[in-house]
Order: sequence, then structure tokens, then C-alpha cells
Amino acid sequence: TTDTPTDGPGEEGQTSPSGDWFDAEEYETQLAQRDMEPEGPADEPWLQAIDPSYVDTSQYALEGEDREDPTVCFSNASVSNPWRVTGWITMQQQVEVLQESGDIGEFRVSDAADDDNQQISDIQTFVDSGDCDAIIISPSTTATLTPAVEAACESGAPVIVFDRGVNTDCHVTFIHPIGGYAYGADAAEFLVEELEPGSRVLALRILPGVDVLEHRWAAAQQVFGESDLEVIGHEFTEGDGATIKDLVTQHLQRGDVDGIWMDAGDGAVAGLEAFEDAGQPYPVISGEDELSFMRKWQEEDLTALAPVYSNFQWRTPVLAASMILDGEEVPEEWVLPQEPITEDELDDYLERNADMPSLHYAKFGGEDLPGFPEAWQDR
Amino acid sequence: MSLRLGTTGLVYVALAAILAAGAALAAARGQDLFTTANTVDLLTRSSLLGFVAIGQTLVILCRSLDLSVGYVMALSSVVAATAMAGQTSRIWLGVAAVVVVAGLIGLANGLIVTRLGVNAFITTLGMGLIIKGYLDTRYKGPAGEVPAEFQLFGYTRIGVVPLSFAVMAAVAVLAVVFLRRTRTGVHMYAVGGDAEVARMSGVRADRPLLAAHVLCSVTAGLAGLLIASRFGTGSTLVYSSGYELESIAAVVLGGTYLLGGRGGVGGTVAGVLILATLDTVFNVLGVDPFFKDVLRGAIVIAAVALYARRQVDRAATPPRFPAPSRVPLLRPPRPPEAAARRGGRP
Amino acid sequence: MTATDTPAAGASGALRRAGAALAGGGGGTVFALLVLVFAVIFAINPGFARPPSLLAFAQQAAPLVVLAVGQYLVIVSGELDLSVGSLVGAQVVVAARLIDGQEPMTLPVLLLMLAFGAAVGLVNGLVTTVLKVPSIIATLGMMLVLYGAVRLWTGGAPTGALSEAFRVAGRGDAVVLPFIGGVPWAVVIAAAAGAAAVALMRSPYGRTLTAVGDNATAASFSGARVWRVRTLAFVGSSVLATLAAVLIGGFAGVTAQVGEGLEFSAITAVVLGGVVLGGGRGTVLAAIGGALAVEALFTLFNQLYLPSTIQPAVQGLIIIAAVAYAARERSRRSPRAPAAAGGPEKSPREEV
Amino acid sequence: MNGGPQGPLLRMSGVGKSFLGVPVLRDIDLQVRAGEVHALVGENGAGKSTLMKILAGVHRADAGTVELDGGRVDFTHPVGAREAGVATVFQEFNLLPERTVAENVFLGREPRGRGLRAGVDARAMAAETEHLLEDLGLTAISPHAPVRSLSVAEQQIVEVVKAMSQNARIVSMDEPTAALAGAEVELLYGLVRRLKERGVAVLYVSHRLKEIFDLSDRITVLKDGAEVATVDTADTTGADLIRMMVGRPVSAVFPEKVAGTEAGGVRLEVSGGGNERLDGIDLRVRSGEIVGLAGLQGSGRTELAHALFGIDRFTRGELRIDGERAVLRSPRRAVRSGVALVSEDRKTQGLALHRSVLDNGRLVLDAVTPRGSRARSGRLPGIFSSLELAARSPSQEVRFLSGGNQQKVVLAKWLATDPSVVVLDEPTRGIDVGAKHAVYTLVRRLAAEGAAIVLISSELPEVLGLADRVLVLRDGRIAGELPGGASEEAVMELAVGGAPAASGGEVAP
Ligand SMILES: Nc1ncnc2c1ncn2[C@@H]1O[C@H](COP(=O)(O)OP(=O)(O)OP(=O)(O)O)[C@@H](O)[C@H]1O
Ligand SMILES: Nc1ncnc2c1ncn2[C@@H]1O[C@H](COP(=O)(O)OP(=O)(O)OP(=O)(O)O)[C@@H](O)[C@H]1O
Ligand SMILES: [Mg+2]
Ligand SMILES: [Mg+2]
Repeated sequence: TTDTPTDGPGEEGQTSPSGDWFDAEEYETQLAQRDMEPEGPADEPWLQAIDPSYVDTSQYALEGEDREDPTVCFSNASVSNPWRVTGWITMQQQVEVLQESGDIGEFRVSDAADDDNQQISDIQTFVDSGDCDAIIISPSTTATLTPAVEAACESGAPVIVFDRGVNTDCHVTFIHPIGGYAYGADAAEFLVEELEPGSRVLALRILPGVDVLEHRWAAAQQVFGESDLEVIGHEFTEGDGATIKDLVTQHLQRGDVDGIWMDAGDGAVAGLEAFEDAGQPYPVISGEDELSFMRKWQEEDLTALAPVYSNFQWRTPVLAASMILDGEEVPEEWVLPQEPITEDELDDYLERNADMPSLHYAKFGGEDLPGFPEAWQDR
Repeated sequence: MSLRLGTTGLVYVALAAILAAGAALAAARGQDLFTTANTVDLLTRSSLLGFVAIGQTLVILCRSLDLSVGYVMALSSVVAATAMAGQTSRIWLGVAAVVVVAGLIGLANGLIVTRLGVNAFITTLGMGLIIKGYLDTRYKGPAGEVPAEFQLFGYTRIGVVPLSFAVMAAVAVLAVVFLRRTRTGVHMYAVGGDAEVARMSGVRADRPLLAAHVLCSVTAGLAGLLIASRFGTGSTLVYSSGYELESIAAVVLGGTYLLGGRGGVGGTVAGVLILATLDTVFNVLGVDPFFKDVLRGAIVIAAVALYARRQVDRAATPPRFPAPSRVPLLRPPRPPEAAARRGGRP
Repeated sequence: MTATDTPAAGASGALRRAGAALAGGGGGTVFALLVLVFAVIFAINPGFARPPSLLAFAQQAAPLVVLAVGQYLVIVSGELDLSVGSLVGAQVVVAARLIDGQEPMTLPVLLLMLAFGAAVGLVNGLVTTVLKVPSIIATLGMMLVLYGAVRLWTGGAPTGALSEAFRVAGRGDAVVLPFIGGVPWAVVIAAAAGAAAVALMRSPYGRTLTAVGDNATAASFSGARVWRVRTLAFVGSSVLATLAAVLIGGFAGVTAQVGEGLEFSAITAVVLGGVVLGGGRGTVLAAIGGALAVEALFTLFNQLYLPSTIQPAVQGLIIIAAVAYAARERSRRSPRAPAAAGGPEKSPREEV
Repeated sequence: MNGGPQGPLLRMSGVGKSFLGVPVLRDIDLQVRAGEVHALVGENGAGKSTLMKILAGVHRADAGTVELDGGRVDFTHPVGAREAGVATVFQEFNLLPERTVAENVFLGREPRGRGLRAGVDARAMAAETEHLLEDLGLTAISPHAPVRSLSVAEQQIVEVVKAMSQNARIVSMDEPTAALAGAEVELLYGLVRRLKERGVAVLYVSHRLKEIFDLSDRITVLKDGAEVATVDTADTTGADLIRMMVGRPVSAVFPEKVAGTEAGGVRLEVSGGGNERLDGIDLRVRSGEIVGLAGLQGSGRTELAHALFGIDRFTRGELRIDGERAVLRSPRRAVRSGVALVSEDRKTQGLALHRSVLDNGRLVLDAVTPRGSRARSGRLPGIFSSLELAARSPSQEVRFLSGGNQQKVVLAKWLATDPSVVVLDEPTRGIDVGAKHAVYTLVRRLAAEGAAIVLISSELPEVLGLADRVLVLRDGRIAGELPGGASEEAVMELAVGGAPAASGGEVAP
């Protein structure tokens, strides 16, 4: 026997392996998507879709007894950062609702702890077990998970991919917010707008080589390249506050830093503290909708923006699974809205999340779930 | 001899016990540990770590250590995928490139350790950093493409046995033969046991150590090939998966003495299987991923403590005057046979 | 023989020994490296030579210095502690969750952290000494357990917040001196920890610790309780890791990744200081020098605007080169085949 | 064998060697003929081992030449020496404890099979080892046994077998009898004579003059790295040799009791002591008394020493120190009760080799009584000088000292604790005449100061010459007691169990 996916790795997708991370077409598309009005219920952004083209899923519809308590399997890349933890809680809450209503039966989960090979095995195990009526995959890396996702598709169960993509379109739907280019551009454009020409901007990145993060930086480079800002450096921090503070402190020793661009909000506060400790004025900064950063922003009245990589997307896949098993049509590529939080909205979001822990994400989108707010508070 | 066998035997007993316990726990939850899916999963998990751990065994036998294996894996997967460039005709080119590149890294490690006298811990840690720097700078993410035929390596299976596992097992057998039947292999035990004694006995102590480092890197390269074949591309980020420490844990779990000179590949394979079994069992039981780490840490410690305990017991000589006494507090190892010949002269 | 461990016979003797140490590998290499790195930094950026920059550097280096001192205790006794990174992470996360921004909780939580750190060290030590699990495995296991347990407890991501009082140690200034500026608490604390360690290593306990690392049997036959001596070293390492956690948490607040990889930095620092893995040789001052050198290298890379992706490669090269240089010097000073009357180097744990 | 009567098989001329700039060998000329047993004697640190190591390719000479059979050789690795036909039994143990006897014997030159048995041929290796052992009448040792399971004496024999199996033209042995007692020494004699018959040149180092005179044809005396003389054994006496080695006549081999030494109260008392390896040990040592412990290898002397020092404890019976009942659960307790143990193997049990002389001297004080350690260690320099320790400075690492001086450091470490009971296990093993004398004097002085002393030695004259009483151990039990100055035959009779003392009785000078 062989478990090899029959067709080779797909040609299209967000990235060609080994290619440069900047894809002009995709970049333009994402920038345009920012301004499009999404379809779907306005108060349920996780069900909205931007410019969707629907696919028929009747082939996956389960009838009668089969439809009762179907098994949904979820292969998670990891819960190794606060963003994923928040999303994972949201997803579990959503699953409870669906289980209550009988739309989903068993919810089987495997967590690959950021190990691609592990996740391939996890998916393989789901496929081999033959129990899964739908398979949800949050791939840990785009290119490497492609063969496994293809194998999952071949099992016949509907496959739902979310967050990061894969280089194939065999899945029924691929759910994601607009994307990294939009995120990076939002942040960079904000800095360009708020800073004087010639200002010095420091970029703080988490890791190299992760597509979502590389897209953000590629877009930012594009935007900065067309501006008059001076990018004095980009550093990898692994999201560690101490490293961030070290690095920023060192840059401050060598000259002014007027703006900070970050590819994720982790450790933004530590970066800002470096300015405090050095007795320098705060920079213009783009962080993320992580509450620690937003609270700091409010307290210190910063000039800041919180770009958002919509955390509420974690609700969508299970809902989609339920829809697919009902045979309802879903968007082929389910692009969720992704809007940065601006100064005007700051107070509102902080109020709504007043009791949430500091590493919680403002746009987590779970306020209407029955577990709110305890589930997110006592993790 | 008997001790080596004994320890290896114990490792397999431990493996059987863990399998049985896992199966029982799964059964209690109404699940079957030995389904095709789970068995394939278990064996597949083992093959990747297995390659790395076999090589690691060789260096540890020589009283060295290789912390660069994860980075070599990552680099090898990229080298393989870029060399193959998606073309079937270039598969062997890719394999050869990996063997050469990995071999050279191993050679560098070995030369730094033997010629420059740098501690292996630091050498291989430093080498890992160097490779990481290269990978991060040169490649921004996955690179290259592996032809579909090569993916067969990662996905084909014969019955429940994945091809990759069969290859790993074959490499293990080769390693066992190598350790028993070649001078270099035999001398690895000597160098690990006592490098000075080996030297004084006319063993060129550098050679086994060099060979071990080269072979260790090459097996890490094989693991990189497996990665490439399973991912369909080369992945730079594999280095963060912690294979270096996990392989050391597998080797020690397999009964090989961390300070060299004792142990073997047979035990290591069992050690790898134990770790894979744990993972599979945890998966089947749906254990929280963080709790997995807790359990894994605790189980590895407990298992190694068990071996250590047993070795202490085995080392004790049968008493001349048996008495209902406890194990003495501080007893240097004593020969088991000494009592029989006691009083007599050679 | 090490220059710092014996009370100097006389000033000139001390001077001569210090000179010899500097020229001749071992602990000396690291100080030479340190001087070299700083010379380059000053050449690139003369502004760095001003006290505020140097103090900021010292503040950043403080946690690693503290960790290196702890790791030194364990390494010189012939063992290794891989759990410190995880422990730092765990302690910061625990502190944040328990304090949760409430000032009055600071002191009780600090005490609790101290107890927790000591307990972790105790377990590491006892597993290594009494259960005879090699320390690299024992502490690797502890690393996994701590990593998993803390995340299990907090649901994967840190919650809560540190109090202002907690953060003073890592962030605040102890005194503000004229001309020099604020001297950070972290620097004072690290210096105190270093001084205490130097004193400790000169005390009977310290000397016994080194002897245990050199030859555990001989130490035990001389009446040392080897298990206790080593276990205390592990406790020291964990307690110092706790102190480092206070400094790091104080310096930068809580993040999910805090502490990751610090064990290797600390070991690198110690080894760079010429302390031999396997025990019995090397001084605590050299280990501190190693920590400073590691930090100085990072600073240098930064000053050079070295692309951050290349930095690990350069770091790897420099570490290997420095240790190779020290090893060469050492072997020049003591012939390679030591099996003559001087005795074979058959101490059971020569090198890991 | 070649080499012929016409020229020496081995000719070393003008050989010199320095370590760290300190010359340890100067201008040595040495010629060894085929079929000759050539002894090399000298004090500790005279350079005997270094000379052998140059021949064995372990060290390279800084100056001079080495010729084998008229051809110049310069070995850079021991493998070169072996290929040239030089086999060496080193002073230190040189076996891998985890490997089998056969693997050790063939280490570095494993036979390779052909065809199906290509690669290292373990079977051939075992068979050949078996054959070798049988040939030498050593059937008790199995080629498959891990070396770790052999007694020290057996291990030493394996080392000799390993050297003999190489069919070498020159076999050099560095103190091969240091760990051997009577019968095994005899066995070794046989081996050496056999080599001699085969025309092999044997270079033989020993501190035991009796062996030198029993075995050798010629003797070369080294002193402080220089050659003093080469003499024919037949024309020499022991006194001559000692004079040449020491450079001064040693007044009496065993110093007399210090005047005023008197046996006082019982300091150490064991009644009915026993554990897994000892049984029915009754022992009383009074202050000022020296009690010797004799016995064959493996008779349990070290075991008893360990039991007295809390390393292994007595599980039966009672132990009293100065009249107080003591349960010695660890060496630490023993030290606190005033017991000191000069252990059998100074390198693995006595010294931290990378630490300084001073640190080693302070070791026990630091470990056991940290409080007053600084003050009491102030006495160490005095102790060092009273032992005539030859070290460059108190901060020199002890691994750079010669064997005798290392032993003095061990002694100093215990003297610093003012012990009331001193157990010395083979305190003179592998040390030279001068250092031995220092140890004897020290033992006498300790007795005079009121310590109770237990002296274990494989050299019977030593025990008989120093001890007031001698206890003989056999199979873990006390076989009998003899007064000091008893005959060696009487000791051996007890040691072997009533049988008439065999030739094994005549050990040592
Ligand atoms: N590797 C070494 N490094 C430094 N000094 C050494 C070394 N080997 C030997 N020495 C020194 O060389 C001198 C001669 O030592 P050697 O071992 O040859 O003496 P020996 O005659 O064999 O003494 P012993 O009877 O104690 O075995 C001694 O002073 C010793 O300290
Ligand atoms: N800790 C040990 N490890 C290995 N072998 C040992 C140990 N202790 C003793 N032996 C060996 O076991 C045998 C019995 O030892 P024991 O200590 O009872 O004898 P002994 O009379 O002291 O002999 P020795 O002259 O060797 O000191 C001896 O051959 C000894 O070399
Ligand atoms: Mg010698
Ligand atoms: Mg003995």
C-alpha cells in the first residue's frame, strides 16, 4: 500500500516553495480586500466572507442517522503562543455549542506541538482510523503539510483548512482572515502616515521563515520602500520580552527610534519600556490586538495601531464543518474580515475585554458563547 | 557481555510493559491501541527519531555527543529538496548531496573535537548555530521540491510497516554489525571506555571518534531525507523540533551509558520505540499536549533511574557471608565472579 | 591551579598569576576575548564607552551572569543543569499569575518562588545523586516537566501581571551616582551574587565542591557527603535561576517565550570561561567573564548591524574558536599524555 | 629471534625529555640485549616510567636517539612501537573494564576473518586468547569474562598476557608486581623467564629489590632523571643499589620505635565484627600500637579497612573507638570519630588530581569540619615539610607529582585531622625506597604520639618489621595472630590455611 498523495504538490498557493516571499498579485488582492464589504451577518464576523465564491458540498452531506453526532477531527499545529491559546479556547467553546445542538458528536483533537512531521502523522492517523466525518487542519507550515492534507482529502472526508494555507486546493474550504500582507501593510501605512519623513523605524520580528510572518514583513518592506522613512534595522526576537527590550535598548543607545513596526504584538510592552527606561519619548508603534499592548496604549496615550489577525477565525472551521455535513454551500476560500483596531475603537474594545488576562486578544469574537467570560479568564 | 545483554533485554521488557500498559489504558477508554492507524503512526514516529538516535548512539559510545543533529536534519532536507528540484532523475543526486554535506559536517565536528580539543558539547552546539545562521540567512522558509517518487520513501508501507521504518531498521542492523565486526566499531567501545587505554594499546583513538561523528551526521542526513520525502520539500524549521535532546534521551533510555563504552544500537531502537509508544498512547488517550511533556519528562527520568538502580544491584558481588543486610551505602563496583575464586590464586 | 581560588600568597604572586592566566588559556582567554570585543565596540561606537551605556549593558548581562554562576556550581561539581531555562520561564509565569498585579502579593510570591526554585533544585540533585540518573537526563526531564506543567496550569499562555514592586529588581535603579547615572538594581544584585559565589568557592564547601567534581571517590573517602554537596549545587543553580527569573521578569515583564534556550546560553558562558565540562576545574570569575563575553558578543553584532540571521553562525564560530584556543593553551601547559607519574586522567567524568 | 649476540637489540643514546620545561630525563644511554632481563631502578620520579613511555611511543623524546636492531626509530604513537615489536606493561592499569579478556588482549590488533567471517573475528580472538592462557597455565581466567570481573591480580596478569601475545622482541614491564602477592609474583617470574628463553629482551622496573636480584641480568640505576650506573646484577648487592638510588646510605630499613612510645588504652576495638565479606573480626588496637594486617590477595584486608572507615559497615558485632560504641555509617562518621584511612589506590580514591597540593591537603578538613578548617589548615605547610614533600609550590596540581610525593600528600591530608586511629592500606605501594622510609618514620611517629595504627601491606617484611602484632586474614576471617618480627613462613602458613608455606612466602626484599 502507499499513502502517497497521487497528484504531486500543487502549483499554486500563496507561496512557491523557496520563492521570494513577496507575491505582488496576492499583495494587491489583499490590499483590495481590506476595503471590500464582507458578505454575511454584520454582528458575526466569523461568519462573514469577503468576495466569496461558494462551492457545493452536497456530496459530503450526511443523512439520517449518520448526521447524528458525526465525528469531527481536528489536527492542530500547536497551542504554543497566546494567540493560538485564545483561539483554541474559542474553538472549544464553539464546539460545545455545536455538540449541545447535536450538530457535532465527538471532537477528536491532536496537537503536533509545532512539529511538522508529527502533524503529518497526526493527520495520517485520522485518515487511517476512518472515523472522521470531517477533518479540520490548522497546518503548522504551508509547504510541508501539503502532502498530508492531500492524503486527508483522498480519504473522502471533507477537509477544512484554516489559518495557514497549503499548496493544494483539494480541501473543501480554506478559512483565513485577509492575510499577512494586509496586516503588514496596515501597520506600515500607519507608521508612514504618523511619522515625519526621514523618521527612523525599527522592525521587530519574531522568527524568520514562517510564511504568515514573512508576508507581513514583505508587505511592510513594500510600503516602507515607497516612503521616506528610514528602516534602521529588523531584528528577530522570538517573541521574548527580554530579547526585545535588550534590542530596543541597544538601538536607542545608537540613536533615536521614532517608530516601531512589529510583526506580532508579543512583547510590544517590553519594547515600549525600553523607551521609558532610556528616558526617551514613546515611538509611534504598531502592535497587535493583544490586551497587554492595548492597555499600555491607553494608559500612556500612545500613537499606536493594533493590526489584527482575526482571532475569531477559530470559530469558523467548526461551524463550517457543521455546514458542510449538512450539505450547505460554503465559500471555497473563506476570507474573513481583518480590521485593525484604531485609536477610536480602543476604549470600546478595552471595556469589552476589561476582565480578560493581558495576553488575551481583543478580537477573539467569543462574547456570545455560553462559556464567556470564565472560559477565557481561567485558562 | 552479559551486562550489555541484560540492559538491552531490560529495555525491551520496559517497552513491552509500556505497550501493555498503554493498550490497557486505551482499552479502558474503549479504544484499541493496535489498530492499523496507530501501529503505522507508532512506527512512522520511530523511524525519524530512529535514524538520529542510531547515529547519536555511536557518538555517545565514544563518549562524545552531537547537539547539531537537528540542524543537520534541517539542512539535509533543504539540500535534498533543492538538489532534486522535483525531478525523478535527480533523486540520487539529492541523496548523494545529502550524504556528502552531512558527512562533511560530521567530519568537521569530529576534527574540531579530536584535533582542536574542543569539548563535543560546545563543538556541536556551535556547529548547530553555524548551520542555523546559514539556513536562516540563505533560506526564508521551505525550499526545493521533492519528486513524487521520492515521497514513496516517506509514505509507502508494507503491511503495517512503513518503508521508512524498514529502512531505519536496516540501518540499525548495519550499525550493529558495524559495531561488532569492524575494527573501527570495536574501537568505539574502547575509546569510549577509556581513550587513554585505547591509545596506549595502539588504537588511533581519533579514528573511531571521527567515524562516529561522520556517521552520526550522515544518519541525521538520512533523517533529513525522510523529512524531505514526507514534507515534499525541504524545511528549515525542523531544527527547532528538539531532536538533539530527544535522541540523547532515546539513547540513554536504550541503556547506553552516557559516559561511553557501554551499550548499543539494539537498545537504542527500543528506546526510540518506547518514546514513540508514549506519544501514540498519549494521542490515543487524547492527553493534553502540555501534560504530555510532563509525563514524558517524568517517564524518561523514572526509566533511567530504574536502569541505574539495577546496574548498582548487578555490580554487587555475591556476599561471602550472606546476612540479612541492606545494600551498603558506598560500594565501588565489584566483580560478580570474584567470590567463586576467592582465596584461590590465578 | 586557578588564580582566584587560593588566597594570594602575595601581591606580586597574585599579579604574576593573573598575568599568566591571561596569557595562558583557561580562564584567561575569556577575559582577553572580553577586552577584545569591547575594544571593537568602542572603536565602532565611542559613545558606548560612556557609563550609561555600560551600565545598560551590565543590566542586560545581569541575568545571564546570575545564571552562569548557578550553572558554574553544577558544572564544577561534574554535572550539568539543563532545566534552568524552563525554570526561569516557569518562575516568571508563576509570579505573574499569583501576583496578578496586586502589590501586596509581591513579597509572599517572591518567597514562594524561592521555595519552588529550591525544591526544583532539590529534585534535580536527588534524582541525580540518589537515583543515579545522569544529570543531563535528569535535568532534561525536569525541563520538560516544568515546561509542560506551567503551561498546563496556565492553559498555555501566561496570565496575570507582575506588580511594580516585583519589577524594581530588574528595571529600577539602586542609586543614582553623579557623573555615572543610575546604577541598576540588576547590576548590584548580579555583582552581589558573583561576590557571594567567589566567597563560597573559597569556603570549605566550595573547595569540597570542586574536589567532588574532580574525583568524587576521593572526596567521599575524605568524608565528603558527595550526594549532599552535589545536591546543594543543584539547589544553588535553581535558586540562582529563580533570581535570574526575578531579574528577567522585572526587566521585561511576562511573555510566553521567556527563558527559552537560556540553559544553553548559560552553559556556553561557563564553558567559554574555561570551566571544563566534567568538573573540578575552572573558576567562578571566569564563568562570569564568560557570561559577559556572550552578552558583549551580542552587543557587538548589534553595533555592527550584522543581519540578525547571521548572528548565530558568527556566535557559533567564535565560541568554537575561543574554546579551541583555550584548549590549545591548556594542552601546551600540561602535556597531552598525562598518564605518567602525574597520573592518568582517569577521573570517571572527564568530559561529557 | 634476531638481535644476535653481536649488538644490543635496543640502544637508547642521549635520550632527554622535559615536561613543561622541567627536565625529567637527561642524556640517558641504555642498551638491552636480546634474551636479557634488564632492570631499571630508581627513586620515585627518577624517570623510569618516562623512559619506558618513550620506548612505547607514548611520549616522544626531546633529545637523543632510539635504535632497534641497529635501525633508528621514532615512534609518534604507541601503534608504531607495537608494530616495531615493542610491547609494554604500563605502570597504570591499562585495560578496559567493560570489555572481555579476549577483546582486551587483542585491542588495537583484532584479527580479521575472511569470507563469511569477514570483519573482526571474535571467535578467533577468544580461541587464541584461550590458547595463550592455557599455555601459561591460567585456566581460571575465561577469555569471555569482562575484565571488570577479575581481581586486581588477575587483571595484572592479563596485562602481561596482552604484552606477551604480541610476540614482541622487547617487552617492558613497569612495576608489574605492584599489585601482586607471593604466588602471583612467582607466576610472573615464570613468564619473564619464558620470555628470556625465547630470546626476548625484557626491560623490568620494580621497587622490590628481591625481584631485581631474582630476575635481572643487568641493572641500570636512574636518579633524578640521569643515569647513575649500569651494573651486572651478579656483581651488586642491595645496599649498593640503594646507595646508588638514594645517593646516601639508608641507615636502617625499618626505623626503630621512637623512644618513649608506649601502648596505652584501647583506642580501637572490634568484637565479632562481620558483614557480607568479613566474619568474626576481633581486633583491639591500643594507643601507640601498630597492628599489621597480612593475608593473600582477596583475603579481605581492604574490606576490613573499609569497614573500619565506614565505607562498608559492619553489620554484625560491635565497634568501639576510645571505648565509645561507634556505628560508622559513612567515611564522614569515621573521620568524626577520629579514624583516618590511607586508601589503597591514591589516584582514584585519595586525590583530586587537578587540585593543588594545598587543596588536597585541606580536603578532609574542608569536607568534614568546615568550621575550623581554615585555622587548622594553617598547619599544613609544616606537615608538608616534615614529610619532605617535593613540590614546586603548594599550588602545584598534584597530578604533576610523582607517585611517592602524591602519597605524601595523602598522608598529609590525614595528619591534618589529628586522627586517633590510622588505617594504612598498602601505603608504600609503588613508591621508592626514600619515600617508603618517610612513611615508616611517620608511622612510628604517629604511634609515639598515641595513635592506634592498623597497617596493611602485601610486603611482608614491612608488616613484620613495623608491627607490634600481626593479624593474618584468610577468606574474610582472622586466621591467627603473630607477634611482630615473626617469620614470613609463619604468616604464610596462616594465610594459606595450614598448608606448609610455599615459595609464595618469600616476598619482597
Ligand atoms: N605528563 C607529565 N607531566 C608533567 N610531569 C610529568 C609527567 N609525567 C611525569 N612527570 C614528571 O616526571 C618525573 C619522572 O616521572 P616518572 O613517572 O618517569 O618517574 P618514575 O621513576 O616512574 O617514578 P615512580 O617510581 O613513582 O613511578 C616526575 O617528576 C614526574 O612528576
Ligand atoms: N571495590 C573493588 N572493586 C573491584 N575489585 C575489588 C574491590 N575490592 C576488592 N576487590 C578485589 O577483590 C578481591 C578481594 O578484595 P579484598 O579487599 O577483600 O582483598 P585484600 O586482601 O584487601 O586484597 P588487596 O591486596 O587487593 O587489597 C581482591 O582481589 C581485590 O582486588
Ligand atoms: Mg613509574
Ligand atoms: Mg587491599
